[in-house]
Amino acid sequence: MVLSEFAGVSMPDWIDALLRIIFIVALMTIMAFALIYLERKILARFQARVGPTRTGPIGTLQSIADALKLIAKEDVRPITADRWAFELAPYMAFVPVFLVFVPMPFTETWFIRDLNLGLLFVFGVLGLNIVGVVMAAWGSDNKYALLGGVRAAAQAISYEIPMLLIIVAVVMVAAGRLAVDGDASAAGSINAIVGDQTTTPYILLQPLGFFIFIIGMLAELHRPPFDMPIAESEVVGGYFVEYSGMRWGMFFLAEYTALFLLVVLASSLFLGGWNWPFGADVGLGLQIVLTFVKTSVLIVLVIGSRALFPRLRIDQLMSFSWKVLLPFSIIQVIANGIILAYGGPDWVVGLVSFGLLVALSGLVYYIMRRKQGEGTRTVQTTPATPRVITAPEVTPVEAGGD
Amino acid sequence: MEEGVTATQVVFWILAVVMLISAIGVVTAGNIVYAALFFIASLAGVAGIYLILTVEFIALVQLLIYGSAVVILILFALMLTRARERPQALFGRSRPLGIAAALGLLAALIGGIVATTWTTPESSTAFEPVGLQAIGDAIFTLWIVPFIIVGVLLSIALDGAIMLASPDEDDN
Amino acid sequence: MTSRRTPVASEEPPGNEPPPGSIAETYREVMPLVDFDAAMTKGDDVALTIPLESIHEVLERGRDDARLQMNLLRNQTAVDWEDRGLEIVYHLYSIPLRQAVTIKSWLPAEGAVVESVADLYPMADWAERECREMFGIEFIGHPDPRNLLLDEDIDIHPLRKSHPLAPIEMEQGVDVEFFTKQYPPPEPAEEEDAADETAAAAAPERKRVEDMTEEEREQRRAEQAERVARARELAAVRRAERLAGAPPAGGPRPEGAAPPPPPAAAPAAAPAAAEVAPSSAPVQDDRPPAPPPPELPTIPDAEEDPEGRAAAQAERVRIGRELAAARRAQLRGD
Amino acid sequence: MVQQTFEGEVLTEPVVVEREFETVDMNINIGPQHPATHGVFRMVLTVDGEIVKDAVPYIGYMHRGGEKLSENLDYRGALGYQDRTDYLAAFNSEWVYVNAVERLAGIEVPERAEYVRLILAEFNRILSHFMFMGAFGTDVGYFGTAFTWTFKERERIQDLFEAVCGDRIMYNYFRVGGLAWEPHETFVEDSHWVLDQVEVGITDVDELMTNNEVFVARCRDIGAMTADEAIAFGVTGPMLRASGVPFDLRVDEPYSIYDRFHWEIPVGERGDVYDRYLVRLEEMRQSVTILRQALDQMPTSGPIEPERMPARLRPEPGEIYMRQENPRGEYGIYMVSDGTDKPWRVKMRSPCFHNLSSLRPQVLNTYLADAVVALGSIDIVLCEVDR
Repeated sequence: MVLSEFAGVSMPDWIDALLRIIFIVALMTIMAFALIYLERKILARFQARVGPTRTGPIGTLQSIADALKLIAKEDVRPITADRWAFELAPYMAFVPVFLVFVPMPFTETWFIRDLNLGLLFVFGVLGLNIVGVVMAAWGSDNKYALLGGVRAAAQAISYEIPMLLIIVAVVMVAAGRLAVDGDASAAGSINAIVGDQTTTPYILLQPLGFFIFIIGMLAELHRPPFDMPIAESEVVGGYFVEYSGMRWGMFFLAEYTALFLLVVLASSLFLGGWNWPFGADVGLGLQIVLTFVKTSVLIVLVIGSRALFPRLRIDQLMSFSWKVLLPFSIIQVIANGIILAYGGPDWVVGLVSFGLLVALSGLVYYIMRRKQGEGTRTVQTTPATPRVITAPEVTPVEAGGD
Repeated sequence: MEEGVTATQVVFWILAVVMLISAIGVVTAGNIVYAALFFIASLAGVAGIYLILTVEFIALVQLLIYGSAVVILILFALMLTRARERPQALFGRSRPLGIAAALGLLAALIGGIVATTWTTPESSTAFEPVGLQAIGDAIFTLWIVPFIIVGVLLSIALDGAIMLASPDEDDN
Repeated sequence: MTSRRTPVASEEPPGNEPPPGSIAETYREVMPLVDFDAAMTKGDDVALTIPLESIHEVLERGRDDARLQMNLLRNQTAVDWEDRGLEIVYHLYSIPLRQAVTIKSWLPAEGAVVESVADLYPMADWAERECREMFGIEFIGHPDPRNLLLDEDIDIHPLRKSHPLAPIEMEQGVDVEFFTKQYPPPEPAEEEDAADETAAAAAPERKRVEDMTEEEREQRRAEQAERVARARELAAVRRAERLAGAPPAGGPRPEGAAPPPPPAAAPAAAPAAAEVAPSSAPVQDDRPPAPPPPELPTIPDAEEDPEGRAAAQAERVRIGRELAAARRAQLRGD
Repeated sequence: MVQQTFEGEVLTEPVVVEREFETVDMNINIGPQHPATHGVFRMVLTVDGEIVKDAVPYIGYMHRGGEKLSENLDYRGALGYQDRTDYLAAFNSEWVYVNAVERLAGIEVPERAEYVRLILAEFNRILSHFMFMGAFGTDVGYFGTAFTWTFKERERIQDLFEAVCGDRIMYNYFRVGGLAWEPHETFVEDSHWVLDQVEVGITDVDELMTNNEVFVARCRDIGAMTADEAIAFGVTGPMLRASGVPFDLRVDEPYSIYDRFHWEIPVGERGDVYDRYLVRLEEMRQSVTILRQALDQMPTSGPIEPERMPARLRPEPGEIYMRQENPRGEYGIYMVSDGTDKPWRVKMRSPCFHNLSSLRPQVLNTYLADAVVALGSIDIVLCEVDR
């Protein structure tokens, strides 16, 4: 039996794996509860209101109250729904998201498994999430769900490709820096990438990468401005419209867990995770705090985008991915390739990437301005010239008007 | 060297059974969408087999490409055309012909397996894991030509798809 | 409802001719063949009454002619003048020339048929559909003559005067008696008018509360208290009757007709300064007692005999209408 | 007493046969119960994938026979129905009805009452446009941000209304000939304070939505209507002005004391959803300028109802088509009197009814999401559509 060591106690291999799985599930549910509460509070702040305050001291027990409500609710299944697809969908959407937790580095030594192919594993498994969504859409035999499911599938595929290409660009940069005597196979693991960011976080080397990764993440999570699949004003809740009770809770939990994990991934890939300002020699406690500070910054950004952005239409969403994000990420990969192949220094990579980012945002701004019309105000105002009405010239009347 | 059944063999047999069942499911499922879901299960099984052979890269790529992209496109197409349950295809006139062809293929496969002499690796444990760097070098140095040919092929296929999908002038 | 004198705008005294140079002249100039009967409406608009067959032509020329340019058909409706037939009304407005006109025309009461203008103004599509279901006017050439606001297979035309409110509600099973008894609807117009005018004329100048002297205010407060007490006592009497189930004072009230006016509570406008009638005497209802309510056929269940059910419903509606007409005639005293 | 049930009543729901198309077209039912319909309105869309092939609107769910009931009440009694037709701009609707009766009966409205009416009506216009901003924001996709921001401002205006007439939505404050009672003493100061808050609110909404890339992408060139098309459908109000026609009843056919103020009419260019939004936004600002001028010019004291008012109003026979500029368009009352104390015929010309009839051409061959946005941009109030 291969003894492996978990928190200082050596035990048989499979018990160790079991413990880690239990740890994943526990931490994820707690994190999801916290995120649900935080989202409602932060969203309330954006909308000039207070958010939940009744349950618990300042509403802190709100998500527990939600969970209890969901458990108490009856799991309704429409008669015409396809039994197996309808019931298995939440698990199919729920499990891959938990698997993504495995290669996530929280401190230098705290992670479930430092997989050599961490990044590829994350996206390989995350892809299965969409199967669950489509099963739910098709299973619940409801027009709105069908539309929501089709939109979700189209959106997932079209935003996964730019994200993967950007990850390739990041790994290229990491491989360049991590290559020890010609073997850069360590660059695949997320922890190694974080380890490399002691001095310069990758956001300086790949600003375009960060930008496209955040957009891809928003699309992957169906969060505004990409929440067309669950647009409440058109398809009224999209693929989980027929779910209720704990089944719906599972979709909800999966969504928030995916949000947390992808944000941790973004902060470790681009903001240096546990490593950036203080390096690796500082205590584990500070590293954990660092990770969570960066994660919460990004979470506020994601929640803010929910409050401040309307919803993109499905064809605009697709054309934005295929016509704008994809070309730019390909150019980014090629640029990285050329610079790194000819041994260019790191700041050149950063500069080129920053240039591409400026070009991208300029293009988006130009498209908006052209669409909006010449000036922002296409509405001129003509002075109100009433028809000839011989109205007495009114002097402001002081007292005793009658 | 038959010393005890190792863990990998147990996992292998489980996966093999799962794949077999889902493969049969793909063929015999009445509902087309069930067939697609069984298809996903069998592909995941293949990825599992790769994992047992400790070639994670190919396993993850298999999961990524087949598991999420290809099958989703199939489901995408199924949902849009709202394919209803049409079991006729299973019980059509050519059913016996189909069974005969399947059995013939099975016989050929078993014959091939029995005839070849498998070179048993020296140690019974798996080979040493192949690093990412090795794969990268191999693709871009040793097998660069097929890689480019495949790239060209795929882009042609992409253009063909665009031509088919784009609404031709007369109907919009 | 009570019948009334029914003069109408278009029969205005001749003095109501629109001023020279108004839009009536331009219309007569553009379409000399059509005889326009012009009149001024209250809102200083010009109302042209034209024969029925020239509606489509007048509206089309009105829209296309450079001098008129009536491009906005702002409103299209109809008015039911009972015995003198239906009047269909088009309000037009010209946005470039800032001038408005009302085109009206007379239709027979039964079997009214008009040529649809939906092809000229798409706006008329919905307006005419509503007009059709509310008044029963048939529009020839309307693209989609379905019901708009009411159900598909409903065949009553609510806005016709012949469609009285109470019997239909009674036919739908609403206990009109219960509602009318509790909240007496406004009194019938005729008898009240004379009494009111004299009262209003004779009532002393209504003084504002501020500039009343102290003892006047005191007296006003006493009157109010007295009136409130009497009203409360009356309500108690009414409740006692209803609980006991005995017919209220003044004989059983016919269903669907207006019950007698409330007891002599002073009209709100001018509290009668004269002595207040002792409240204990029962209220006198000097109106002719109404005929006893007929027993209405009960509506059998839909399953047993559907045609019996339809017949019963038709019967109830007929009785209701007949009864309303009888009561109206009685109230009018002829 | 046996309470008779409504067994006579047979509810026949218009049955839409949902044909199981062999092809991909689906019948999506944006039904009476749907967040996008702002009320009880049903639209059956035949959808091919995401493209809307056909749209069949169904109205009449809120039809209460307001016109028939008004014919059975005396002139003052039917005022209550006007609040309930356009409940987002009740003052404007009341004003039209009251003006119609005054014109028929030839009653002169005192100066101060005219000013108070105009001020309350313009406040109601701002209130109604704020409601549009909030509801439209939710349609386009703001998850409630636009809604809560605009309702913050609406609360302030509604508090002012509550102080003046005791109610927030169904005011019932105008009377034939003037007002029900004097507005409270600090009416002018409160109005000025509310106007300052409203100006801040308008700039908030402007900054949130106008230059937002996604908002522009979702609203530009959606449901575009040319000027002639709009006029042909009888569209009036902000939707018509957005198509480039400067037709505003306060200017073209001035009523009451609008000719004493100087303001500007916003006129759009392309007549699409974005222009309608811009026109309504600009209109709110113009209403603020009108209100400022009106509050300054308002006489501080004076009667609010004519001295001699007959107990029972009986205008001599005649007819009038009184129309005024409501936030949604031209709201007209065609009233025919026959000398008795009850109007012979009351026709309410509702702007939403005709604006809604122009929905179908806007929605054909667009995306499902655009159909919802186009419906939202018409700013319909179903009670007014069905009367």
